[in-house]
Amino acid sequence: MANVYLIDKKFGNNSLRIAGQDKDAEIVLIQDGIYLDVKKIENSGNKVYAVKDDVEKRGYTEILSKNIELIDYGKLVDLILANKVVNFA
Amino acid sequence: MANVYLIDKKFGNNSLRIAGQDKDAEIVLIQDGIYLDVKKIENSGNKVYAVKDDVEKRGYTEILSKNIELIDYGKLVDLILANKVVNFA
Amino acid sequence: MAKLGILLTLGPYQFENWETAYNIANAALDKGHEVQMFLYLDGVYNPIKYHTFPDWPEMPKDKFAELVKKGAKIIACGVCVNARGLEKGKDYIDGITVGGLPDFAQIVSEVDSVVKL
Amino acid sequence: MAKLGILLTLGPYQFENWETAYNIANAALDKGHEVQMFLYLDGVYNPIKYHTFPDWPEMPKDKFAELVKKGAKIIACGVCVNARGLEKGKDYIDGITVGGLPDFAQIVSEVDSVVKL
Amino acid sequence: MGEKNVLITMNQAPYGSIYYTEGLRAAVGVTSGIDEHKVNVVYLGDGAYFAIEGVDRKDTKTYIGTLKKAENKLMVEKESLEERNIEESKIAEDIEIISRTEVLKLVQAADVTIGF
Amino acid sequence: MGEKNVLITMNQAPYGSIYYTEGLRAAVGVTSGIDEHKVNVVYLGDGAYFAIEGVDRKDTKTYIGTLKKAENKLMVEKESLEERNIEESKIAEDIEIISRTEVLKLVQAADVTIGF
Repeated sequence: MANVYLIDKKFGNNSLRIAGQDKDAEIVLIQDGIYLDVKKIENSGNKVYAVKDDVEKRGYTEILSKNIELIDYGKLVDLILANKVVNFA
Repeated sequence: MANVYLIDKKFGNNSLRIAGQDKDAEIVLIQDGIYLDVKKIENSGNKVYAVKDDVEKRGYTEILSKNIELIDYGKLVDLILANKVVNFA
Repeated sequence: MAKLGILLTLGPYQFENWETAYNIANAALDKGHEVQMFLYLDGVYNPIKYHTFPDWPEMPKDKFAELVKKGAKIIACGVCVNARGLEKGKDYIDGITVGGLPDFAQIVSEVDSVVKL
Repeated sequence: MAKLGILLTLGPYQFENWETAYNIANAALDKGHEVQMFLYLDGVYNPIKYHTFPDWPEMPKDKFAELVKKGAKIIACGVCVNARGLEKGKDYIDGITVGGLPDFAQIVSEVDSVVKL
Repeated sequence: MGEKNVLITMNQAPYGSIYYTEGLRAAVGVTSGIDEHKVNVVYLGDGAYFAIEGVDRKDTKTYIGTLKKAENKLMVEKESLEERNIEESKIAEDIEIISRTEVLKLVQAADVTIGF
Repeated sequence: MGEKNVLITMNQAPYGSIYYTEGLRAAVGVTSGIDEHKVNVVYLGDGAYFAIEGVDRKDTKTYIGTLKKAENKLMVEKESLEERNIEESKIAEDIEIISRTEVLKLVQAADVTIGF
């Protein structure tokens, strides 16, 4: 079971610094959280997701790091229910 | 007539960088804006004020830079009406 | 089938949280999961039944009505409702209950995961 | 005597802007200035007359009523009012007008300074 | 007091809050009174994300159309783009890129600056 | 599912928004059901400003009293204080200063973490 961090931009700094130390972290960027710089987290090997709808309406599909997996709400629900949720939104 | 910048923390970075270039700037820190680091502005010689009530309820009176003048709402109104207001809240 | 709890603290329109809350709840219901939502602070503005905005085909309250219809249990914080002048939710869409934080504590007890927005 | 315009975009309780708006408006009125306020977006939630919160001696709506009594002209954005389900301000305290952005344009014309919160 | 020069700054990222569109509605609104105020719109800080070409403009296109017809300009601060690593080639054609110094000039020329 | 271990993080500065007090009300509320969940509260980022000694606690003292009586802890992250140049001597006595590593341990030990 992973620790799924749901992260919006407002709480981005606080949450990414903790998640970056957590080997069991999986990150889901939601809302303006998709603008966050998560290079350090990617390098730590932790999985990073972003909500597809949130990325697309912001015109960010081509700009977002290719290492970030875009997911729909169905997949987000699967992640939320199969893991422990750490809310930073 | 000065340019009175009313600054809350949320818009702090955007506004201080502009105000820092403005020789006619006077800064008023309101709400969470009192937490902003305004050392650069102080060094530029521009006047910095903070709303007394906002500072006091945050327990920040002793922590705030002594170069920042605490003002009440009456003085704030005087500043607002005698000058041009640049709103960053 | 699992149980999902959602704590929503912001109102319609102004911030995006209500949309994300709806989208997550809706996807969970479509997958056959149970959804329990607690409306806290400005979250209590979401189910006011008179929302009208000319350019939009669907109002926020319609989205919440859809969740109720699909079986979501939605409870609003009564202290927040009355503080905001919504008089015990007199103008709420059908199916929204007005309760208190012990209801949220109960949601925390019952669900598999909690999402806060 | 001068004229002050205030644009308020956030509601009661959740964010501090309504308090700052009240404090600035109140100080201006006490100094004999004219105050015109436009309630935009969530700002339209402020004058709902049924605010009740057990621990507080005065509700946000009481503060706005005080401003009205002292002569402030307060106009709420009608599109925002109806979008939020407040039905033309049916539950507003006395003295609040429901209007539109042209009223805000008019405030910008008339006043010496505009404060946005 | 008559016609005024109003500068609207947009400081918040699109979609997280409604200001990205309601700030523009206010900008249009400011031009809608008896006095036709002049309005400029400049994107600063996280507001700069709105200037990206592919941003969905479903909610904003009418306001942008109205502003452009009346020759009001939309601008984005170059430094805000740089700080966010947004390449200038990614910016929508109808939004002009200006420097922070030019933003200051707009502030100084305006009668009032309103930040959303 | 029964009793749970809940971690509340407080991420926003006092007074700019109501979360500084309503987050605590929620923390108390979480302990108020039939199942008495365990609740810890930790101040992170700008939330750390609440930990300063002189902050007005008019709205929060009842909640803090209730939490302390039930042996729920209030903590603030050391790194958040450092980043804001807040000296540890300025921190209220009843708020424990812990490291980011300890915050991570609290997150890992909690069944759910809720950020206000």
